[in-house]
Amino acid sequence: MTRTVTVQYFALLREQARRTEEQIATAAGTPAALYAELRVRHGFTLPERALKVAVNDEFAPWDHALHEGDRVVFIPPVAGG
Amino acid sequence: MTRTVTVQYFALLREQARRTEEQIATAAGTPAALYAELRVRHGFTLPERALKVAVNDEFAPWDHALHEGDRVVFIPPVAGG
Amino acid sequence: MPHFAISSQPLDTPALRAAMNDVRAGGFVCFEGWVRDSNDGRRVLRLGYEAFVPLAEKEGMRILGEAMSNYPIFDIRCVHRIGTLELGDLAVWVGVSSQHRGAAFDACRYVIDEVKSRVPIWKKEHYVDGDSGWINCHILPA
Amino acid sequence: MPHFAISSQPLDTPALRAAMNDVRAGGFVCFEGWVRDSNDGRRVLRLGYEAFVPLAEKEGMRILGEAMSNYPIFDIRCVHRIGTLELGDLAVWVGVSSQHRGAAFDACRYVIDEVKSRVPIWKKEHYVDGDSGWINCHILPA
Repeated sequence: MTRTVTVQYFALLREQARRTEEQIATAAGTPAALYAELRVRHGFTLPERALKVAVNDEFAPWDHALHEGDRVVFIPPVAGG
Repeated sequence: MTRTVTVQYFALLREQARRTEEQIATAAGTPAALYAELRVRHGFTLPERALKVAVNDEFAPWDHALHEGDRVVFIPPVAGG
Repeated sequence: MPHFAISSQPLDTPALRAAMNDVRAGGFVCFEGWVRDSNDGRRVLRLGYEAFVPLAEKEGMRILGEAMSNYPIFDIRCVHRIGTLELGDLAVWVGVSSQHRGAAFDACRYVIDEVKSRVPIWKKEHYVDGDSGWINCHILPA
Repeated sequence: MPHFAISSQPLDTPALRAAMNDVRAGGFVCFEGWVRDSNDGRRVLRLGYEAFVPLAEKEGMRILGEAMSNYPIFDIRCVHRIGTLELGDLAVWVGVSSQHRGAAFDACRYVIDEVKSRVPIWKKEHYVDGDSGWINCHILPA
Protein backbone atom coordinates (compact mmCIF):
# COMPACT_ATOMS: atom_id res chain seq x y z
CA MET A 1 0.00 0.00 0.00
CA THR A 2 1.34 3.39 -0.92
CA ARG A 3 0.24 6.88 0.08
CA THR A 4 1.09 10.26 -1.27
CA VAL A 5 2.43 12.77 1.22
CA THR A 6 3.85 16.26 0.88
CA VAL A 7 7.28 16.84 2.41
CA GLN A 8 8.48 20.37 3.10
CA TYR A 9 12.18 21.05 3.59
CA PHE A 10 13.90 23.72 5.66
CA ALA A 11 17.44 24.84 6.30
CA LEU A 12 20.11 22.19 5.72
CA LEU A 13 17.58 19.62 4.51
CA ARG A 14 16.23 22.11 1.96
CA GLU A 15 19.70 22.71 0.62
CA GLN A 16 20.60 19.03 0.49
CA ALA A 17 17.26 18.09 -1.16
CA ARG A 18 17.60 21.11 -3.47
CA ARG A 19 13.91 21.83 -3.11
CA THR A 20 11.50 23.38 -0.62
CA GLU A 21 8.78 20.80 -1.06
CA GLU A 22 7.92 17.60 -2.88
CA GLN A 23 5.09 15.12 -3.20
CA ILE A 24 6.14 11.56 -2.51
CA ALA A 25 4.25 8.36 -3.28
CA THR A 26 5.67 6.07 -0.64
CA ALA A 27 5.22 2.71 0.99
CA ALA A 28 6.60 4.22 4.24
CA GLY A 29 3.94 4.04 6.93
CA THR A 30 5.76 6.23 9.48
CA PRO A 31 7.98 9.34 9.46
CA ALA A 32 10.88 7.11 10.50
CA ALA A 33 10.50 4.90 7.42
CA LEU A 34 9.93 7.92 5.21
CA TYR A 35 13.07 9.68 6.45
CA ALA A 36 15.15 6.57 5.88
CA GLU A 37 13.88 6.47 2.30
CA LEU A 38 14.46 10.17 1.66
CA ARG A 39 17.86 10.16 3.31
CA VAL A 40 19.07 7.65 0.72
CA ARG A 41 17.44 9.57 -2.11
CA HIS A 42 18.78 13.03 -1.16
CA GLY A 43 21.94 12.15 0.74
CA PHE A 44 20.89 13.90 3.96
CA THR A 45 23.78 14.07 6.39
CA LEU A 46 21.67 14.45 9.53
CA PRO A 47 20.73 11.21 11.29
CA GLU A 48 17.13 10.72 12.46
CA ARG A 49 18.23 11.17 16.08
CA ALA A 50 19.26 14.76 15.31
CA LEU A 51 15.80 15.62 13.97
CA LYS A 52 12.24 16.06 15.10
CA VAL A 53 9.27 15.54 12.85
CA ALA A 54 6.01 17.36 12.31
CA VAL A 55 2.91 15.98 10.62
CA ASN A 56 0.25 18.44 9.52
CA ASP A 57 1.95 21.35 11.29
CA GLU A 58 2.27 19.63 14.67
CA PHE A 59 5.07 17.71 16.31
CA ALA A 60 4.55 13.94 15.94
CA PRO A 61 6.34 10.78 17.10
CA TRP A 62 8.58 8.96 14.65
CA ASP A 63 6.17 6.00 14.62
CA HIS A 64 3.12 8.14 13.86
CA ALA A 65 0.91 6.47 11.19
CA LEU A 66 1.11 8.43 7.94
CA HIS A 67 -2.05 8.97 5.92
CA GLU A 68 -2.78 10.00 2.36
CA GLY A 69 -2.32 13.74 1.99
CA ASP A 70 -0.31 14.29 5.17
CA ARG A 71 2.17 17.15 5.21
CA VAL A 72 5.45 16.06 6.73
CA VAL A 73 8.34 18.26 7.89
CA PHE A 74 11.62 16.92 9.21
CA ILE A 75 13.00 19.45 11.65
CA PRO A 76 16.79 19.93 11.82
CA PRO A 77 18.33 21.18 15.06
CA VAL A 78 16.87 24.63 15.70
CA ALA A 79 18.83 27.80 16.37
CA GLY A 80 16.60 30.77 16.98
CA GLY A 81 17.67 33.96 18.63
CA MET B 1 34.15 75.49 69.76
CA THR B 2 31.48 75.91 67.13
CA ARG B 3 31.59 75.45 63.37
CA THR B 4 29.20 76.48 60.65
CA VAL B 5 27.96 73.72 58.36
CA THR B 6 25.38 73.63 55.60
CA VAL B 7 22.65 71.02 55.94
CA GLN B 8 20.58 70.04 52.91
CA TYR B 9 17.25 68.30 53.40
CA PHE B 10 15.47 65.83 51.15
CA ALA B 11 12.17 64.00 51.13
CA LEU B 12 10.56 63.54 54.56
CA LEU B 13 13.30 65.51 56.33
CA ARG B 14 12.80 68.42 53.92
CA GLU B 15 9.09 68.47 54.66
CA GLN B 16 9.57 68.18 58.42
CA ALA B 17 12.30 70.86 58.47
CA ARG B 18 10.18 73.01 56.09
CA ARG B 19 13.30 73.99 54.19
CA THR B 20 15.68 72.53 51.62
CA GLU B 21 18.84 73.84 53.22
CA GLU B 22 20.12 75.76 56.20
CA GLN B 23 23.39 76.99 57.66
CA ILE B 24 23.92 75.89 61.24
CA ALA B 25 26.46 77.21 63.72
CA THR B 26 26.83 74.18 65.93
CA ALA B 27 28.94 72.72 68.72
CA ALA B 28 28.24 69.25 67.30
CA GLY B 29 31.49 67.65 66.20
CA THR B 30 29.97 64.69 64.37
CA PRO B 31 26.94 64.00 62.17
CA ALA B 32 25.48 61.93 65.04
CA ALA B 33 25.60 64.88 67.42
CA LEU B 34 24.33 67.24 64.72
CA TYR B 35 21.35 65.01 63.89
CA ALA B 36 20.44 64.74 67.58
CA GLU B 37 20.43 68.56 67.78
CA LEU B 38 18.43 69.02 64.57
CA ARG B 39 15.98 66.28 65.46
CA VAL B 40 14.95 68.22 68.56
CA ARG B 41 14.80 71.50 66.65
CA HIS B 42 12.71 70.23 63.70
CA GLY B 43 10.85 67.30 65.23
CA PHE B 44 12.20 64.71 62.82
CA THR B 45 10.38 61.39 63.24
CA LEU B 46 13.13 59.22 61.75
CA PRO B 47 15.65 57.83 64.25
CA GLU B 48 19.34 57.97 63.37
CA ARG B 49 19.40 54.21 62.77
CA ALA B 50 16.98 54.68 59.84
CA LEU B 51 19.28 57.17 58.13
CA LYS B 52 22.63 57.37 56.42
CA VAL B 53 24.70 60.51 56.30
CA ALA B 54 26.77 62.20 53.61
CA VAL B 55 29.44 64.85 54.18
CA ASN B 56 30.59 66.87 51.17
CA ASP B 57 28.64 64.68 48.73
CA GLU B 58 30.04 61.36 49.95
CA PHE B 59 28.76 58.80 52.43
CA ALA B 60 30.41 59.21 55.83
CA PRO B 61 30.32 57.44 59.19
CA TRP B 62 28.21 58.90 61.97
CA ASP B 63 31.33 59.68 63.98
CA HIS B 64 33.03 61.54 61.12
CA ALA B 65 34.68 64.77 62.34
CA LEU B 66 32.79 67.81 61.05
CA HIS B 67 34.73 70.82 59.85
CA GLU B 68 33.88 74.44 59.15
CA GLY B 69 32.05 74.72 55.85
CA ASP B 70 31.11 71.04 55.50
CA ARG B 71 27.94 70.20 53.60
CA VAL B 72 25.90 67.58 55.45
CA VAL B 73 22.98 65.54 54.16
CA PHE B 74 20.99 63.13 56.28
CA ILE B 75 19.67 60.42 53.98
CA PRO B 76 16.25 58.95 54.73
CA PRO B 77 15.49 55.39 53.58
CA VAL B 78 15.77 55.40 49.81
CA ALA B 79 13.15 54.16 47.37
CA GLY B 80 14.28 54.44 43.78
CA GLY B 81 12.69 52.59 40.87
CA MET C 1 -2.50 39.25 25.65
CA PRO C 2 0.47 36.97 24.96
CA HIS C 3 1.47 37.06 21.34
CA PHE C 4 4.19 35.27 19.38
CA ALA C 5 4.96 36.16 15.79
CA ILE C 6 7.44 35.47 13.03
CA SER C 7 8.22 38.57 10.99
CA SER C 8 9.98 39.00 7.67
CA GLN C 9 10.10 42.75 8.29
CA PRO C 10 12.41 44.66 10.68
CA LEU C 11 10.98 44.71 14.21
CA ASP C 12 9.47 47.98 15.39
CA THR C 13 10.57 47.86 19.01
CA PRO C 14 8.99 51.14 20.14
CA ALA C 15 5.63 49.92 18.85
CA LEU C 16 6.07 46.48 20.41
CA ARG C 17 6.92 48.08 23.73
CA ALA C 18 4.16 50.70 23.60
CA ALA C 19 1.58 47.97 23.00
CA MET C 20 2.44 46.56 26.43
CA ASN C 21 1.82 49.72 28.46
CA ASP C 22 -0.21 48.76 31.52
CA VAL C 23 -0.80 50.96 34.56
CA ARG C 24 -1.03 47.87 36.76
CA ALA C 25 2.57 47.00 35.87
CA GLY C 26 5.54 48.29 37.86
CA GLY C 27 8.20 46.44 35.90
CA PHE C 28 8.98 45.74 32.29
CA VAL C 29 11.87 43.59 31.09
CA CYS C 30 12.86 43.09 27.50
CA PHE C 31 15.44 41.00 25.74
CA GLU C 32 16.81 41.74 22.30
CA GLY C 33 18.92 39.28 20.33
CA TRP C 34 21.30 41.13 18.02
CA VAL C 35 23.36 39.81 15.11
CA ARG C 36 26.93 39.88 16.35
CA ASP C 37 30.11 39.99 14.34
CA SER C 38 31.61 36.72 15.52
CA ASN C 39 30.63 33.28 16.75
CA ASP C 40 32.90 30.53 18.06
CA GLY C 41 35.88 32.59 17.00
CA ARG C 42 34.75 33.02 13.36
CA ARG C 43 34.05 36.44 11.89
CA VAL C 44 30.43 36.69 10.79
CA LEU C 45 29.33 38.72 7.77
CA ARG C 46 25.56 38.25 7.94
CA LEU C 47 22.90 35.74 9.00
CA GLY C 48 19.99 34.08 7.28
CA TYR C 49 17.04 32.93 9.37
CA GLU C 50 14.21 30.74 8.18
CA ALA C 51 11.26 29.29 10.05
CA PHE C 52 8.59 26.64 9.64
CA VAL C 53 6.07 29.36 10.34
CA PRO C 54 2.85 27.53 11.31
CA LEU C 55 4.57 25.28 13.84
CA ALA C 56 6.93 28.05 15.00
CA GLU C 57 3.95 30.22 15.88
CA LYS C 58 2.17 27.36 17.66
CA GLU C 59 5.24 26.38 19.66
CA GLY C 60 6.02 30.01 20.41
CA MET C 61 2.51 30.54 21.77
CA ARG C 62 2.86 27.41 23.91
CA ILE C 63 6.06 28.80 25.43
CA LEU C 64 4.37 32.12 26.20
CA GLY C 65 1.45 30.24 27.76
CA GLU C 66 3.87 28.33 29.97
CA ALA C 67 5.45 31.62 31.07
CA MET C 68 2.02 33.10 31.86
CA SER C 69 1.18 30.01 33.95
CA ASN C 70 4.49 29.76 35.74
CA TYR C 71 5.23 33.38 36.62
CA PRO C 72 3.05 36.17 38.08
CA ILE C 73 3.22 38.43 35.03
CA PHE C 74 0.66 40.56 33.19
CA ASP C 75 1.73 40.06 29.60
CA ILE C 76 4.53 38.56 27.52
CA ARG C 77 5.21 38.88 23.82
CA CYS C 78 7.85 37.68 21.42
CA VAL C 79 8.61 38.41 17.78
CA HIS C 80 11.32 36.63 15.80
CA ARG C 81 12.68 38.00 12.56
CA ILE C 82 13.38 35.82 9.51
CA GLY C 83 15.23 36.55 6.28
CA THR C 84 18.68 38.03 5.74
CA LEU C 85 20.04 40.03 8.69
CA GLU C 86 23.10 42.22 8.79
CA LEU C 87 25.44 42.83 11.74
CA GLY C 88 23.67 44.72 14.49
CA ASP C 89 20.19 43.84 13.25
CA LEU C 90 17.57 42.72 15.73
CA ALA C 91 16.76 39.00 15.41
CA VAL C 92 14.39 38.47 18.33
CA TRP C 93 12.53 40.59 20.86
CA VAL C 94 10.87 39.45 24.09
CA GLY C 95 8.93 41.84 26.35
CA VAL C 96 7.35 41.09 29.73
CA SER C 97 5.29 43.27 32.06
CA SER C 98 4.60 42.40 35.68
CA GLN C 99 3.70 43.92 39.01
CA HIS C 100 7.13 43.14 40.47
CA ARG C 101 10.37 42.92 38.55
CA GLY C 102 11.65 39.50 39.64
CA ALA C 103 8.91 37.65 37.79
CA ALA C 104 9.49 39.70 34.65
CA PHE C 105 13.20 38.84 34.60
CA ASP C 106 12.50 35.16 35.21
CA ALA C 107 9.77 34.91 32.59
CA CYS C 108 11.79 36.78 29.97
CA ARG C 109 14.73 34.48 30.42
CA TYR C 110 12.50 31.41 30.33
CA VAL C 111 10.97 32.47 27.04
CA ILE C 112 14.20 33.27 25.22
CA ASP C 113 15.80 30.03 26.44
CA GLU C 114 12.82 27.96 25.29
CA VAL C 115 12.42 29.80 21.99
CA LYS C 116 16.03 29.12 21.11
CA SER C 117 15.76 25.43 21.87
CA ARG C 118 12.23 24.51 20.78
CA VAL C 119 10.88 26.79 18.06
CA PRO C 120 11.56 25.62 14.48
CA ILE C 121 13.75 28.51 13.37
CA TRP C 122 17.11 27.98 11.74
CA LYS C 123 20.12 30.23 11.47
CA LYS C 124 22.73 30.14 8.73
CA GLU C 125 25.93 32.04 9.40
CA HIS C 126 27.80 33.57 6.50
CA TYR C 127 31.43 34.16 7.40
CA VAL C 128 33.88 36.80 6.30
CA ASP C 129 36.07 34.02 4.83
CA GLY C 130 33.31 33.06 2.36
CA ASP C 131 32.20 29.91 4.17
CA SER C 132 28.75 29.43 5.64
CA GLY C 133 26.93 26.94 7.82
CA TRP C 134 23.65 26.09 9.53
CA ILE C 135 24.10 26.43 13.28
CA ASN C 136 23.80 23.15 15.23
CA CYS C 137 23.57 21.10 12.02
CA HIS C 138 27.19 19.98 11.81
CA ILE C 139 26.39 16.42 12.80
CA LEU C 140 28.04 13.49 11.09
CA PRO C 141 26.00 10.39 10.32
CA ALA C 142 25.95 7.90 13.18
CA MET D 1 30.90 53.26 28.50
CA PRO D 2 28.87 52.80 31.68
CA HIS D 3 26.79 55.84 32.44
CA PHE D 4 24.40 56.67 35.27
CA ALA D 5 22.27 59.79 35.19
CA ILE D 6 19.44 61.48 37.04
CA SER D 7 17.01 63.20 34.67
CA SER D 8 14.25 65.69 35.31
CA GLN D 9 13.03 65.16 31.72
CA PRO D 10 11.10 62.18 30.35
CA LEU D 11 13.46 59.38 29.34
CA ASP D 12 14.01 58.89 25.61
CA THR D 13 14.26 55.10 25.57
CA PRO D 14 14.86 54.68 21.82
CA ALA D 15 17.83 57.05 22.08
CA LEU D 16 19.14 55.34 25.23
CA ARG D 17 18.92 51.98 23.53
CA ALA D 18 20.39 53.13 20.21
CA ALA D 19 23.42 54.53 22.02
CA MET D 20 24.25 50.98 23.12
CA ASN D 21 24.34 49.38 19.66
CA ASP D 22 27.44 47.19 19.46
CA VAL D 23 28.17 44.61 16.77
CA ARG D 24 30.13 42.55 19.28
CA ALA D 25 27.00 42.09 21.38
CA GLY D 26 24.57 39.23 20.85
CA GLY D 27 22.25 40.08 23.71
CA PHE D 28 20.67 43.18 25.13
CA VAL D 29 18.48 43.25 28.23
CA CYS D 30 16.64 46.23 29.53
CA PHE D 31 14.53 46.94 32.57
CA GLU D 32 11.96 49.70 32.81
CA GLY D 33 10.33 50.73 36.08
CA TRP D 34 6.85 52.11 35.43
CA VAL D 35 4.57 54.08 37.75
CA ARG D 36 1.82 51.66 38.63
CA ASP D 37 -1.67 52.43 39.86
CA SER D 38 -1.47 50.72 43.22
CA ASN D 39 0.98 49.83 45.95
CA ASP D 40 0.37 47.73 49.05
CA GLY D 41 -3.32 47.73 48.21
CA ARG D 42 -3.64 51.54 47.98
CA ARG D 43 -4.71 53.26 44.77
CA VAL D 44 -1.96 55.56 43.55
CA LEU D 45 -2.67 58.83 41.71
CA ARG D 46 0.87 59.98 40.93
CA LEU D 47 4.42 59.86 42.28
CA GLY D 48 7.03 62.43 43.17
CA TYR D 49 10.70 61.49 42.99
CA GLU D 50 13.56 63.52 44.33
CA ALA D 51 17.27 62.79 44.48
CA PHE D 52 20.41 64.04 46.16
CA VAL D 53 21.91 64.35 42.70
CA PRO D 54 25.70 64.51 43.25
CA LEU D 55 25.77 61.49 45.54
CA ALA D 56 23.11 59.64 43.53
CA GLU D 57 25.25 59.92 40.41
CA LYS D 58 28.38 58.80 42.27
CA GLU D 59 26.66 55.84 43.89
CA GLY D 60 24.96 54.94 40.60
CA MET D 61 28.31 54.92 38.80
CA ARG D 62 29.77 52.73 41.55
CA ILE D 63 26.96 50.21 41.04
CA LEU D 64 27.54 50.16 37.28
CA GLY D 65 31.27 49.67 37.89
CA GLU D 66 30.50 46.70 40.14
CA ALA D 67 28.32 45.20 37.40
CA MET D 68 31.06 45.70 34.81
CA SER D 69 33.55 43.96 37.12
CA ASN D 70 31.30 41.12 38.16
CA TYR D 71 29.67 40.11 34.88
CA PRO D 72 31.07 39.59 31.36
CA ILE D 73 29.18 42.44 29.72
CA PHE D 74 30.09 45.11 27.20
CA ASP D 75 28.18 48.08 28.54
CA ILE D 76 25.56 49.02 31.12
CA ARG D 77 23.67 52.27 31.57
CA CYS D 78 20.98 53.55 33.87
CA VAL D 79 18.89 56.70 33.96
CA HIS D 80 16.50 57.57 36.79
CA ARG D 81 13.79 60.16 36.40
CA ILE D 82 12.96 62.71 39.11
CA GLY D 83 10.03 65.11 39.48
CA THR D 84 6.31 64.43 39.26
CA LEU D 85 5.36 61.25 37.41
CA GLU D 86 1.93 60.15 36.32
CA LEU D 87 0.60 56.59 36.08
CA GLY D 88 2.37 54.67 33.34
CA ASP D 89 5.35 57.03 33.23
CA LEU D 90 8.85 55.59 33.08
CA ALA D 91 10.76 56.10 36.34
CA VAL D 92 13.96 54.17 35.67
CA TRP D 93 15.68 52.50 32.72
CA VAL D 94 18.57 50.05 32.80
CA GLY D 95 20.17 48.66 29.62
CA VAL D 96 22.90 46.02 29.33
CA SER D 97 24.71 44.62 26.29
CA SER D 98 26.77 41.44 26.37
CA GLN D 99 28.09 38.69 24.17
CA HIS D 100 25.83 36.12 25.79
CA ARG D 101 22.44 36.76 27.30
CA GLY D 102 22.85 35.21 30.75
CA ALA D 103 25.32 37.85 31.88
CA ALA D 104 23.08 40.65 30.60
CA PHE D 105 20.10 39.36 32.60
CA ASP D 106 22.19 38.94 35.74
CA ALA D 107 23.85 42.35 35.48
CA CYS D 108 20.58 44.15 34.74
CA ARG D 109 18.94 42.63 37.77
CA TYR D 110 21.93 43.42 39.95
CA VAL D 111 21.86 47.07 38.95
CA ILE D 112 18.16 47.67 39.49
CA ASP D 113 18.27 45.87 42.85
CA GLU D 114 21.24 47.94 44.02
CA VAL D 115 19.90 51.24 42.64
CA LYS D 116 16.67 50.75 44.54
CA SER D 117 18.44 50.05 47.80
CA ARG D 118 21.52 52.30 47.70
CA VAL D 119 21.05 55.37 45.52
CA PRO D 120 19.71 58.44 47.37
CA ILE D 121 16.41 58.77 45.51
CA TRP D 122 13.11 59.10 47.31
CA LYS D 123 9.59 58.38 46.20
CA LYS D 124 6.45 60.02 47.51
CA GLU D 125 3.19 58.31 46.66
CA HIS D 126 0.08 60.42 46.25
CA TYR D 127 -3.03 58.32 46.73
CA VAL D 128 -6.46 58.58 45.19
CA ASP D 129 -7.89 59.10 48.71
CA GLY D 130 -5.90 62.35 49.07
CA ASP D 131 -3.27 60.96 51.41
CA SER D 132 0.42 60.78 50.54
CA GLY D 133 3.58 59.32 51.99
CA TRP D 134 7.32 58.84 51.51
CA ILE D 135 8.00 55.18 50.78
CA ASN D 136 10.04 53.37 53.46
CA CYS D 137 9.93 56.40 55.78
CA HIS D 138 7.07 55.31 58.03
CA ILE D 139 9.30 54.57 60.97
CA LEU D 140 8.34 55.55 64.47
CA PRO D 141 10.95 56.96 66.83
CA ALA D 142 12.85 54.26 68.72
